[in-house]
Amino acid sequence: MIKIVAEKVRDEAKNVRTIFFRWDQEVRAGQFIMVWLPGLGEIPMSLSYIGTPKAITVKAYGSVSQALVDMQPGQEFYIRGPYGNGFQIDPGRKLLIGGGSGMASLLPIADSETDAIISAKTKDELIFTDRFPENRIFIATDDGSAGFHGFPHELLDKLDVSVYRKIYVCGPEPMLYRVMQKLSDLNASAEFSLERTMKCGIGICDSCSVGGLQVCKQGPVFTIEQLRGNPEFGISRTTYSGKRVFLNMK
Amino acid sequence: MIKIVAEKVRDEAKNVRTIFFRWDQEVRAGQFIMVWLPGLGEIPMSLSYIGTPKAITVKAYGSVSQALVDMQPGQEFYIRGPYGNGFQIDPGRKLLIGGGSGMASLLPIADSETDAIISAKTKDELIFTDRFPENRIFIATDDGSAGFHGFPHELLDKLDVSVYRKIYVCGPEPMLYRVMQKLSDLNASAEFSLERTMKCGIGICDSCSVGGLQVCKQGPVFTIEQLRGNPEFGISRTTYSGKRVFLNMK
Amino acid sequence: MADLSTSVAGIRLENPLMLASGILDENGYTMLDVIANGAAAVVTKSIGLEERNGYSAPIIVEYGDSLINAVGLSNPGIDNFADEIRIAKKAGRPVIGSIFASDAESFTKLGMKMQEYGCDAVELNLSCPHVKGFGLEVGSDPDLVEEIVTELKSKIKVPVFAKLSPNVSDMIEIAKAAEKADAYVLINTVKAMKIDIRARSPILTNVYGGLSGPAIKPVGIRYVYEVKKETGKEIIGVGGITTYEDAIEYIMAGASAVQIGTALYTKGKSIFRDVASKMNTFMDDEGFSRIQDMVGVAIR
Amino acid sequence: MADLSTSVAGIRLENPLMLASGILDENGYTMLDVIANGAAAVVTKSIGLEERNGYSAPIIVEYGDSLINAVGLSNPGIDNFADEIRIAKKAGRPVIGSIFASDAESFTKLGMKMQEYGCDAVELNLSCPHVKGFGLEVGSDPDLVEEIVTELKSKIKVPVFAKLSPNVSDMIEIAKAAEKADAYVLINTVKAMKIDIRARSPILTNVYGGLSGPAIKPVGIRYVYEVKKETGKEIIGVGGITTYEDAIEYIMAGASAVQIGTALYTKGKSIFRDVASKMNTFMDDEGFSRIQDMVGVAIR
Ligand SMILES: Cc1cc2nc3c(=O)[nH]c(=O)nc-3n(C[C@H](O)[C@H](O)[C@H](O)COP(=O)(O)OP(=O)(O)OC[C@H]3O[C@@H](n4cnc5c(N)ncnc54)[C@H](O)[C@@H]3O)c2cc1C
Ligand SMILES: Cc1cc2nc3c(=O)[nH]c(=O)nc-3n(C[C@H](O)[C@H](O)[C@H](O)COP(=O)(O)OP(=O)(O)OC[C@H]3O[C@@H](n4cnc5c(N)ncnc54)[C@H](O)[C@@H]3O)c2cc1C
Ligand SMILES: Cc1cc2nc3c(=O)[nH]c(=O)nc-3n(C[C@H](O)[C@H](O)[C@H](O)COP(=O)(O)O)c2cc1C
Ligand SMILES: Cc1cc2nc3c(=O)[nH]c(=O)nc-3n(C[C@H](O)[C@H](O)[C@H](O)COP(=O)(O)O)c2cc1C
Ligand code: FES
Ligand code: FES
Repeated sequence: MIKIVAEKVRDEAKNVRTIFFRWDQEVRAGQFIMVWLPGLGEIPMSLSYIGTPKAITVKAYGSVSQALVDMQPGQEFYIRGPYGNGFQIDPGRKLLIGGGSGMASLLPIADSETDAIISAKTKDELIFTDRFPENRIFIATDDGSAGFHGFPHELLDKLDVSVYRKIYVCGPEPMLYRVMQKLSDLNASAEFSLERTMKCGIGICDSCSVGGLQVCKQGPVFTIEQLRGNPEFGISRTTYSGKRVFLNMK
Repeated sequence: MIKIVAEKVRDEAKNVRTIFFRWDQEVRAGQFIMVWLPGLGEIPMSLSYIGTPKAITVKAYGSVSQALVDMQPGQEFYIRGPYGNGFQIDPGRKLLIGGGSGMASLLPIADSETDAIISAKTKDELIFTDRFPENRIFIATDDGSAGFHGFPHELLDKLDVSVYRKIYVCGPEPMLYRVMQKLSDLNASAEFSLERTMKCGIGICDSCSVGGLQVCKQGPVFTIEQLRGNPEFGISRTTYSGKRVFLNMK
Repeated sequence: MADLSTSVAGIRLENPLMLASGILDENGYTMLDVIANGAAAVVTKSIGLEERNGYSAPIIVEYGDSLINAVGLSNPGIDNFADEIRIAKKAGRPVIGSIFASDAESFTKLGMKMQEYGCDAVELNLSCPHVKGFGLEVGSDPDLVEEIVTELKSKIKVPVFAKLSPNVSDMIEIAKAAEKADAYVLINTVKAMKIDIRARSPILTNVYGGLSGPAIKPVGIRYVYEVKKETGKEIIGVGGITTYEDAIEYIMAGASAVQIGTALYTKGKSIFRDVASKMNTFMDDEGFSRIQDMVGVAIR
Repeated sequence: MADLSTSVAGIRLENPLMLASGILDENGYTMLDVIANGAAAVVTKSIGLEERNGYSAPIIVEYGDSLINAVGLSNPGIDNFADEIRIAKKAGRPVIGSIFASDAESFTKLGMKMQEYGCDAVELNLSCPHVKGFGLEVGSDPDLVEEIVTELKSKIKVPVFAKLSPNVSDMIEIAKAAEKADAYVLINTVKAMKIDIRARSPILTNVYGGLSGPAIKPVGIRYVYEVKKETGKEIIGVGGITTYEDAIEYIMAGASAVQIGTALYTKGKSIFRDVASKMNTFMDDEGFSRIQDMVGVAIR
């Protein structure tokens, strides 16, 4: 494990904090790390900044992520990685579609040619809206408290996606699935970063698998072609015990 | 272990055979290998040729070396290595002093500026005399059956060793010891390749040690300065069991 | 071209390489993919009677090319596992159901279910080193092992493999207790642990785990050799196999087939095809025409 | 600057690093040189009553940075060993005499001789995995272990260390049998072997040997941790220590001092000075002022 000291923290939204730290390691956009808090547990986290300093942006769900959100500068945590493949960045105009903390892994891609759809359940949970110029950002909230009232795949109907060389998507699987269906219809070039239960992070425990692919090793980023026709994506997944549960999306 | 196939053999003297083989490995003059004959045993051997092909030159003593001397082209053996430090070759005129099979490790040093004292108990046991032009070779036999009648250190009295930039010596320890004493008196620059009981070849079993130095790892080549004053060189050694025995040279 | 096909306990294998239990085999689709990558058979994750979450992460420590794991026998429970086997079976290759329990009755229930689900054999995990009441605690008691194997053999038709632990003084004694099994699987992981010196703490949530990968290969070879020499029974070798040389070393020590686990971490799923193709070249070079000709040739 | 000095069983050590038995310690001059390179103490090769040649070569196999050895307890016999200890003692640092035998009486004879020769402690090799009738065969019998330790302790004044084997089902049981010893030394090598697939033969003349080096470190850590937690006794940790991190990992697992063997193959004798200096830096960085402050801090 690599010992890391939090250098700076920044609150992004309610229960969402970015933790900046030094780590002398080459990382590609879309890769993730396993973060260990001794005595508490270990969870996967995307890197939201991959230069110097690096950062993770954490939304509190359970005990480990809550402890990270409560972290103060000078406090320590332990990491291993980087893991996973990362995004394949092509030059040209890009669109990012991020749902909730999913924006974290997309942020490192953003450049002057990048537009972003940032979505969340409600206004308070939107993050990184200040990282894009106003004319490059589209906001969607499930409850309509800010921007477009509805889900990102619905918002896509209002945009001309043909202007984008490639579209990068990260968020909860139901959102990814709907966006994938829409982009498939539109014949767009796209990559999706998936989140599934992860225990090992190194491709051996099978807890993160989606249709034979290990999200931690062959992913977390998959092309739209890899996901189209995948027998599990958007359909079912295995829980922490390995029990198959269905997403009931169709 | 590396599998080796004997390519060619050449008889050097009674019970002494050179076995040529291919081994794609950088080796320094003076380094050695451990040669394993499955079912028979494993013994250390200097490389007598270090280019392509490489070779070992074996004198039969016991069962393993006898089996090597009986080896025919096409037969297999197994090796590990190369081990040890090898000679530090300085440019300029060199003198080699080899006793018995000790000439094997010296042969790779020979170049157009090299003279050699080749010694053996008797004429039949002299090896490699054909590898040097006549005017560059001095022969000594214990029984006077060829060349100088006596030991190499005695023959040294007849030469002007001051013309040599460095002198390289390999042979039985009693011979090395006497040559060391002589060259010390003459203030010559010299390196000695030692042979002691070897079991591991990698510096851990302590069977080859001489005054705290491991012949297999810190040697087999030592400078005259390292040996002068060594509490064991020429004095005592440990046997296969680890029992100390005295050479009774003094 | 050498013939890589072989068989263990009457189960025909296209090549001697199987997926080891606990690695990429809790999801049927993953098992399908492992077979698509060249594995001749897959062994499922060890399944018990009840659903278990296992330990919370960290459940794994990377130790060079080796691993220390304490997954804690997480599994969906046998009743939830039928589907995964059905999916995996679509590949048309043998699927071996691994099971764990603490007594003969439970093992028998589990074995019967696995047979019913279509498994080609049942593998008894008598050897997990890090879960109290299961695995090693069962597998180091010769009387219990004998009872489990005898009972199960009397109830099911598919072959039974007994997977034994290296964490015992005398594996031969346990092997003999399990001699009614159709084959032995040797070895499970070696009990071990890792402390992070900066965190001043064991890393695994369970503190203790099992060492697998190259670190344990010389231990696995030793047990396969010794048990083959002593019992003559069919053995499936497992522990640290990462290259074709490792697989052949196990076979020459006495294994009729081998399993690969940890090397999926270093080499990915392509290891199966890669090792098989290099074994073929080796056999051609060395004049072996069938796997069987290599089994145990190194035994003295 | 942190204080690296420590003590085990009342023996003061300038730093916690000792030379392990069987590595560069059959010749007194070599032991002197190892101490000159920074070892705080040396343990001699295991010495028996009679002279033994041990096995003929190959006695060792290189396995990455690890080793498999079957030296076979070669030794000159206790009567021929006085000189080596006399030479080694010239360094003015502790010399620990390691001994092996098959019964209490012989162990006692050997221990008394070692004390007479000036050894600062006696280490009982109850754990060599590859010689019949000695080592492990003795060290896996709790009654015999108890008898040996009790008898020896009643006859000699210098501290007695019991070196235990990992090749047992239950080390705690053996440790308890040896509880009259002043400290435990954990662990000896793990029984293992290597086959050369082209030679189609085991490499070691003895077929079986003992695995040492990095491969066994996670196993050693586990035993030190477990035995320290269960018994609270002083422990000397050994097995795979190659870096300062490894040494500290053992100390945090519960070791009061450590021994280094196999790493002399990869790192040479300079390892002692190197590890000691880096331990010092680590302790300063992490705010530990004495070795004692780190002993067992990772135990939960
Ligand atoms: C590759 C990858 C990258 C990730 N990157 C990030 C990131 O950059 N930022 C970030 O905040 N999170 C990220 N996550 C998700 C993060 O790992 C989980 O939120 C975390 O594991 C929760 O752990 P916990 O112990 O805090 O919660 P737990 O105690 O495990 O869970 C508490 C509750 O929250 C629920 N829960 C947990 N995770 C999620 C989730 N993702 N969505 C909805 N409900 C959930 C659980 O089901 C449970 O009911 C990533 C996940 C993956 C696989
Ligand atoms: C670094 C090194 C390099 C060597 N290079 C060469 C080489 O290039 N060519 C070569 O022929 N030998 C070389 N030797 C010596 C060779 O290793 C031994 O001859 C060999 O170990 C004998 O093994 P064996 O099993 O055949 O004989 P064993 O069965 O071990 O011995 C048979 C008998 O011969 C005696 N004997 C063994 N070796 C010697 C010896 N060196 N001198 C005198 N008596 C001996 C033994 O004491 C015994 O009585 C080298 C040794 C070392 C340490
Ligand atoms: C992450 C992990 C999980 C494992 N789970 C199981 C299991 O559920 N049942 C079992 O019998 N063995 C299990 N094992 C042991 C392996 O099947 C195998 O015996 C061991 O890892 C040695 O093989 P390897 O070195 O190829 O991994 C597991 C091993 C690992 C690394
Ligand atoms: C070549 C060799 C010889 C050994 N001989 C002995 C011995 O005589 N007595 C003993 O108690 N342990 C012996 N050991 C075991 C070591 O002392 C040590 O317990 C083991 O090697 C683990 O430590 P390491 O990984 O640092 O080598 C030997 C180990 C090796 C590698
Ligand atoms: S998290 Fe274990 S396989 Fe992906
Ligand atoms: S031969 Fe073992 S130390 Fe030199």
